[in-house]
Amino acid sequence: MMRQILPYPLLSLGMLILWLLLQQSLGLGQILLGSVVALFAGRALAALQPEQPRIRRPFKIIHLMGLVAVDVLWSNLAVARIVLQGRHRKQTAGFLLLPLELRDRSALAILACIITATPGSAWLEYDAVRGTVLIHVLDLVDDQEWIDTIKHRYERLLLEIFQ
Amino acid sequence: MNTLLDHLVVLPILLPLAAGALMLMFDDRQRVTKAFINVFATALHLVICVMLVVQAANPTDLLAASYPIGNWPVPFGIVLVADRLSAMMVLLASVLGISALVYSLARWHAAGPNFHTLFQFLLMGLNGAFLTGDIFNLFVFFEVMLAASYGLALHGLGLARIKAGLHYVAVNLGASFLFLIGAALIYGVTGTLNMADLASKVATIPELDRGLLEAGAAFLGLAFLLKAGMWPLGFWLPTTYAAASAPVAAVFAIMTKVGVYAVLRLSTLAFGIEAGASAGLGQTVLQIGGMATIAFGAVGVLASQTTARLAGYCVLVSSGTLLAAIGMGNAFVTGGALYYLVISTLAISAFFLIVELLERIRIAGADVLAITLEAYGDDEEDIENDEIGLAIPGALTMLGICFALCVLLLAGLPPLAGFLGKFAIISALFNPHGLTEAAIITPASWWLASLMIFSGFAALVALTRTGISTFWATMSDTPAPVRVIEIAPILLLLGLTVVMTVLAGPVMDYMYVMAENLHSPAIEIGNILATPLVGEVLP
Amino acid sequence: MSETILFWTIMVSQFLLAGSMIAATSRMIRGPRAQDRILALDAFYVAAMLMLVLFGIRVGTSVYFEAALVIGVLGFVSTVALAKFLMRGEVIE
Amino acid sequence: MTPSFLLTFALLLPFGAALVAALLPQNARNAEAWLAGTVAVAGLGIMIYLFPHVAAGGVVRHEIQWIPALGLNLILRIDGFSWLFGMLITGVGFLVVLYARYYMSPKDPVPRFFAFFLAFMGSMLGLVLSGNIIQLVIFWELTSLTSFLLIGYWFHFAQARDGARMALTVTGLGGLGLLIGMLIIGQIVGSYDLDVVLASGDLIRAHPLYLPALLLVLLGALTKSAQFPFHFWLPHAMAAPTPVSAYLHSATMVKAGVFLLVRFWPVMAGTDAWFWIVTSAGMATLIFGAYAAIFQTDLKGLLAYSTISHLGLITTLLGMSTPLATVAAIFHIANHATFKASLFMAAGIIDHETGTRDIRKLSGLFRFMPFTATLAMVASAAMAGVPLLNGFLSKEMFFAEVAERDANPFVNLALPIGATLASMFAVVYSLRFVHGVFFGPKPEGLSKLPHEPPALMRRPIEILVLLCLVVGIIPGVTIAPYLAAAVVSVTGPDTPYYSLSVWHGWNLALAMSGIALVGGVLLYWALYGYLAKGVDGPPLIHQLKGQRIFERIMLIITSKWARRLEARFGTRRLQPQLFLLFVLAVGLPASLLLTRLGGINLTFAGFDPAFALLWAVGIVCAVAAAQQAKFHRLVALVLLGGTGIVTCITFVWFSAPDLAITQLLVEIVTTVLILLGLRWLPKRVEDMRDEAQLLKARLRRYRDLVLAGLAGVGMTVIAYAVMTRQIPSGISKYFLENAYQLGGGTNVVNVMLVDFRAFDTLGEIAVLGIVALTVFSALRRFRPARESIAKPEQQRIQNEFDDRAPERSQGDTVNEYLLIPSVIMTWMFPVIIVLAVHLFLRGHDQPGGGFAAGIVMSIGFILQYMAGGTRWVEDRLRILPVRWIGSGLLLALLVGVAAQVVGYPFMTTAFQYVEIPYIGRVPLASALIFDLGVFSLVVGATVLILIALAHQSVRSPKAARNAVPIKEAEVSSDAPVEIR
Amino acid sequence: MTEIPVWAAILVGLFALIGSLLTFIGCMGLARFDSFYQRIHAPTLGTSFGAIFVLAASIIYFSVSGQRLAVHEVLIVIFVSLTTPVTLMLLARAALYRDRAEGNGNVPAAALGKDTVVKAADDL
Amino acid sequence: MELVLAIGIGVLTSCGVFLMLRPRTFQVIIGLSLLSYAVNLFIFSMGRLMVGAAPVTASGTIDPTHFTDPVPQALVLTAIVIGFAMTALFLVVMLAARGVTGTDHVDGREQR
Ligand code: NA
Ligand code: NA
Repeated sequence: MMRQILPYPLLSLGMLILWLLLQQSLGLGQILLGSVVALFAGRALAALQPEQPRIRRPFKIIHLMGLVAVDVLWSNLAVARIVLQGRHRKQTAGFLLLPLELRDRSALAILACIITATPGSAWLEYDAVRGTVLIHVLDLVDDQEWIDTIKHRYERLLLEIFQ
Repeated sequence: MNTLLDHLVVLPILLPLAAGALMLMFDDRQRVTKAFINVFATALHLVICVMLVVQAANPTDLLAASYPIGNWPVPFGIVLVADRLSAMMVLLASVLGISALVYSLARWHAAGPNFHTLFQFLLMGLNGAFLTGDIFNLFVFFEVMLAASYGLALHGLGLARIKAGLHYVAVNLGASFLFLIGAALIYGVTGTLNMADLASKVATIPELDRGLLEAGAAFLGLAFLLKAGMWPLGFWLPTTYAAASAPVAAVFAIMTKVGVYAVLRLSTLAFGIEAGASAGLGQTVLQIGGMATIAFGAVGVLASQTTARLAGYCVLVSSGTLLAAIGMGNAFVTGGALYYLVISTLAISAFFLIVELLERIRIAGADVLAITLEAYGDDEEDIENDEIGLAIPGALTMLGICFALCVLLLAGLPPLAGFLGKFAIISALFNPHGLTEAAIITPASWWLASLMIFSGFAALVALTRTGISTFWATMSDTPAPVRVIEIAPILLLLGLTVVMTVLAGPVMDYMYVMAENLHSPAIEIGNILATPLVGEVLP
Repeated sequence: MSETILFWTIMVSQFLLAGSMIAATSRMIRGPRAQDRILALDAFYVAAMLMLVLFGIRVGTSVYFEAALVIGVLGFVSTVALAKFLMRGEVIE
Repeated sequence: MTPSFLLTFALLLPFGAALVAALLPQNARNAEAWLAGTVAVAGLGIMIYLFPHVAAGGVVRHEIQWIPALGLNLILRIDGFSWLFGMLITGVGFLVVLYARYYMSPKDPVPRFFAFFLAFMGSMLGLVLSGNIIQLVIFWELTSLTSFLLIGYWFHFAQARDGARMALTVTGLGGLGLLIGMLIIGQIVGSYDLDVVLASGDLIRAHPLYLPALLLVLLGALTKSAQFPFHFWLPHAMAAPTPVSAYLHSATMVKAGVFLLVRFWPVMAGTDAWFWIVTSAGMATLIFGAYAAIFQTDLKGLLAYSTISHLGLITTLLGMSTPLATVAAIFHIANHATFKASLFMAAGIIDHETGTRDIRKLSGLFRFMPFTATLAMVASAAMAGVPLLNGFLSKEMFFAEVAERDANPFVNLALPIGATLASMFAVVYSLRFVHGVFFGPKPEGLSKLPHEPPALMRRPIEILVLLCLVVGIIPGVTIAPYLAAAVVSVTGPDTPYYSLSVWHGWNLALAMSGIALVGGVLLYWALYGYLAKGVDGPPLIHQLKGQRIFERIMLIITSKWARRLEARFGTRRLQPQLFLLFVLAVGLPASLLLTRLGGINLTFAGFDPAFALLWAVGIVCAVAAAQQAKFHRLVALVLLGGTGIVTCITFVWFSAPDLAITQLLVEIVTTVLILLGLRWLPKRVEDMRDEAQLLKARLRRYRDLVLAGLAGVGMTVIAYAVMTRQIPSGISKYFLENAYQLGGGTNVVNVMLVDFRAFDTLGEIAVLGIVALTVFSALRRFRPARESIAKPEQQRIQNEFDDRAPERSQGDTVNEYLLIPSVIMTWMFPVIIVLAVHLFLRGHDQPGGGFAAGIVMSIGFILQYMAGGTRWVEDRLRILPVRWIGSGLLLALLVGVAAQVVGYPFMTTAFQYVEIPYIGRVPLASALIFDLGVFSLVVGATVLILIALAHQSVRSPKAARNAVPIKEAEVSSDAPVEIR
Repeated sequence: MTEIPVWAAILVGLFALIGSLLTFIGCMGLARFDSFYQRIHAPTLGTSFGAIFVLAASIIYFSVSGQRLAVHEVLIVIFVSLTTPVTLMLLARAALYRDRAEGNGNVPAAALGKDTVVKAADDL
Repeated sequence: MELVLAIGIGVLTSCGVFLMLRPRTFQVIIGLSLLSYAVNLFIFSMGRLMVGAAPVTASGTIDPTHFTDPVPQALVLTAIVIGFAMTALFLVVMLAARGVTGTDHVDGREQR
């Protein structure tokens, strides 16, 4: 019953927050209206029957976000420097094949977003059979360093959150 | 506003919209239901239009019955205006509509989805264009009309229709841009979109801005003239009309008249005698363009290899005649032209319906599908075999008579109204101040009169050629598979022209009053600007 | 004072964003491959979005926010469609 | 029984009877004949009854109101002259009916014959009884039309068809000329009333427009009367059944031309122009017709040319402009009618009884049909102008008139000689007719044995011949009073004395008669040998085949030239059409602006470098898009996006947030839309044109560039001029001031859309809905180009790759490709819905609204289609776009109609602030419901358009396989979702 | 424009400048880098901290001038960082496919064999 | 500002007109889009340009001179929607024509 009304509680909560942010109001009316809209949006998503992500430790997400934010900031500066160096710079860009343990699609999606949103690295191709991902790195000096960063900083956390 | 009569002006727009929208709620397989709704709505529509004409003809009423949409004051809101002219045009559209619709029920309505809906939307667009008193709203209704016409022109698909449709759409899109530019420019200079308001402002526009205003009018005019098929803007027309299915072409007969109507409306309202320095704007263009159109149309009539194309060129001749006549800027000429407008529209519409039946006679016995197959390449026509109505005996004779009547009407030969229309125009050209007043005949009048005669002769030559080869040279033993519901609409249209011949006196009087009102629009402008509202705006 | 600061900083910022758009346009035109152009269009969208946000600050009103939001939420749809077209030869299979 | 009533009755009777005749059964020969005969007799009776009223120059007139505003009322008017014609029409008509009863074969469809015949009779009567010159033209053209139908009666013969068409073309053309002529006369006189016109002779002749009017009237008269050079149609009209010829070419149709000349003689004759044109046309026709008649081998051909010649005689007389000549003309009109009708009938009997009309095959018929032969001989004698027959009398008068001395020596000599010569020829052809047919050896090779016709069939000829005789012998008793009445009504009360007696003493006219008779006999004798050879057609002018020249001219003008002109001044190609449109769009406004634009003051106030830079980008994108559109479609599309964004920023820059949002959303949808279409546009084919063609194409490109440049300059100038001019005091203030108070919203643009100008919006959403339906209809039977039927190259390769790899299955590549992105795209679905609701609800007060929300919503759907594919989405969502469209329209409509129900105009909105607990004051506007309709329609229409396109991909393999059009049922079985 | 305190103005201006500059640098990279796979990193400057700084400027400005917290700009940050990767991933993978298909040697081969050579979609 | 926009409108018009005169249907559709931008901007410009004066009023009485003219904006909105519809229509007709004629020439056959 509850699952029918509220198939994705977390999502619906997110939608309510989205609604309130859009209205820039915390009035009771808006909360009520937003709840209705959020419920409806949740039902709509349910119609599409996406895979249900099982989130075990939601609070780790905040940890992850903080981590990512810091990394992205540094990456911004690094890439900006590379751009400004222009053609004098030595070519260091390269591809990287990364084996992953992560299998949950939602988790993979988040990881892909993180890697791609981070300046200097881009998620290119995921091989579902072998569980490997091809990544392009702008400043690829040490392969292993990248692999470690991704596997230890992000994948581990994501595994904790989702599995 | 508590009776239906109070809302009469808006009904010709609402009814088709409601009917069209309602039909969307039905599955496309429920064609009979849709056909029923369509026939019912169109018949009701006809009644409404007759009432509208009666109301507009009533001399005790105001010259124009104006209707403030949304109860907003003129010139801020959109106002609908039903004067004699618009009422007449709306009625004409509905007559064409009902006859084409009945005709289509024999087979064409099944040639593709959504025919009935598009048909109602076309009526809505036409009526809106005739009734609106607002320039931008006119654009919107033009687009409604055009959008529906694109769909209907493609109805049945096939190579010829698609090729013609591409040109039709492209050219009309170009014209729509010009319309927008013109309307916007006029707004930019005058600050108004209401036609009556515009008319009242034209005379007092600052001299500095007059050029811009007139340029705006020129853009609008071009858009209208393209719809009217004026040479050299009308080359798309014969092809498109010839390719369209018969009932669609029959309704299209009035679409060019929308362009003519708009030209007449704006040129008399905004650029009539009261327009100060802009009075008579564009008359030379109309005269020359109109005459060139007649000449080109007549040449095309002679050059046409198929009857459908010939009919398309007849449309051009009719348009050219009207444009040139309007370009004369004389109420008498306009009066005659208005009579001619009605007659030629009815005749052309009937002719488009006949053309298809003629084709059927030519290859009598052969299934119509085979004909279309041949004409339109390898395309299959999925017209289902649910033809309605009975094949009639003596169909050939009936068709022959109908065809002969069409020849008379299109060539402007006596005794039918086609002759009277041309006579009325030429007589007014020769006697611009009335028959008893002496006047010098201008060269333009000479040219126009000669061209009208020439075009009539061309039509006579070409149509006799067609008629002889259809009715006399081919002797088919198999009776033509013509149905009552195909002949009946033709008879209705032609019958109306006969009625208009017999009652030419009163009809002509109606037209002259209409023309008189058009050429001295001050009262009508005043009436529109003073359109009363209902009480206060709703709480 | 604050008005002057804002005026100049926003102006320069907008100028920079316009410069970003020029850079993106140059890539759009130079290509060489379709993917480069689509990538440039995406960057173009982002610069445009930020331009709108700055414009909101400049005139002190948030009525333009939704326009920026629409780019932020939906701008990717057209580039996604383009990218998918490149990969698969059609947008919806 | 007032005369005016009788007149009306006489006119209506034939037309009414024609309708009845048409409805009788096919084989009702007797009934038809009775009907037609009764009508003719009734007409004749009425005419006779009316004679006293017209006898002494009297006029009976009856006016029926028709179109008073145009000066066109139906006026029936009879005077002595029209009475004479009335007699001929009804009298000869009756005889022809009688004759036709026996002539027409039972196989012929008689209802058509008698219906046309009666209609023709009515038209002819209408013509002569017209008291309004426009009405006269109307009946004039009616005679052309009905005679066309009569001539083409046996339309299975090509000759009949051609003859009918030629007759109609020539006489129809003349009729149109006549119309203009009459209009000019009406303009001169100020009335179309015949009586007024007849009283204005001096005015007309003195008017500067006299000459054109004359020429046009003569064009009508001369074509109708088959005068040189318009004579050629008449012989070919002989393809008609003989009763028709007997009627049309003796008493009626061709006589209409001379009727007109006589009718307008009082007002138009007497000038040099009249004299020269009419007389020379008449004289030429007289001689030419007679000459040509001699050499005809077809009996009816001979009679036809003879008719032409006699009409020439009448025309010549009228041309001379003297009252006495006119008397002679009127007299000859009547005489010719009698003898020529009888001769045609005789020829018909011969044809009927022998099966041929060829003089060469006929001979010695006297012994088989002595009665008929005798009658024909008497009539021929009248035709030849033998004394004691009516033809002699009028010919004598003719000779007397031409013999009158004239000031011009040429005329003085030419007229008498010509007249005598023609008369001599007349004797020759009359002799040939009589001698060739009735005398000589027995005919050979006839299909049947000839004998006398039924007595009743001969009766008409007997009556006519009798008339020839009595008029010829005792003219004073028989014809004189009637002729006098006719003459007076034309030449007026002051008509000089004329004598109708047979003997006028020895005079020049008699001498000429004598010369003609004797010379004719001698000439026949001299020509006998040549004629016996049976060469058809006159020597010397044999090559001059009027018909062939006519057909040739018609072919050249109406077909060859017309086609060439159509191609020269028209086009069926799109590019020239658009080019012309843009030329006019540049030229016309420019012509109005060039000298009157007024000052343009350059201002750089508020210049912003960022904005300028922005537009530099926009311009570069646009130009690059234009340049790339031919060979790099995708690139053009991307660049178009760049321009779109710049436009969108411009809207924001100048305070139009709603526009920016809408523009942006439409931009996104358009990109997807065009991409969906791009899949069906195969690669460009290589240019196969040669150097010259390429050069031409390049020149065209430069030309277009110039035009495009001018268009751009024009738009720049106009836009700049308006932007820098004073704002006019317009309607906008009202909307700003009242949007909140009266419309209940602070977003003025939205209030305009859903309230002030909601009617526009209603139309606009209708357009969107219509287009969606059209797109759907067009795509339901969509036939992709052959090269695009197969799956795109990429998919083929990727599938192949999947197939080759052992652990992969087809589709893995795409699944992997979308694996991660589709997660995010799916999760965006609820976000987009929330955004749509947000935009919708705030629309009335803030930027947004139903349209924007609708597009956002549909983008949400499309995104899912992109992420999961058609089947994936349609397994999960049930979208009925057509219903969305329908309900959107109905909803919007209902809001409008609701106002009407409570007595307000359509679309009057209502709004109220409602206090809702916990939420506060909320505006509830009916306009919001309207906006909901907009939303629903936009979602439906956009989704329908895009999905209908997307469905082609699902469909196409099947289409390629079966090559049959996809029917409805297949579409729905194909896809779980119903796309309507 | 509402008057706001100078400290806020400086902060807003600075953030706006930094954000724009980052975006600008990103687009510079887009224009300057040699290969597509390098260019793909460039726009992320704008979508990450370029956007964050500009939007932060906006948040500060409106919060200070409107006397209430205006944080809806956060939404843009969230959605941009969520959606840009989608585009980039799809685009990069498409580029990879095309490069492999054309045999451009600078990209790692697909896990299994080589795609056949095809013409580019640029020719459309 | 006015000058920049006016030139922009002019260039877009030029490109649009030029493309509409080209023989390939795809060129025409891109031309239609460009022309439609130009026309929309033109309509918009007829209300004159004002920065930071969006016609979103307060809920009390207002001074209309502080807001830009809303009328052209309403017109442009209608024009955008109709323009979108027509683009879709033209696209489909163009595809249909390409299918049945076998060429993307606007006349349905290659011109020589
Ligand atoms: Na990245
Ligand atoms: Na496999």
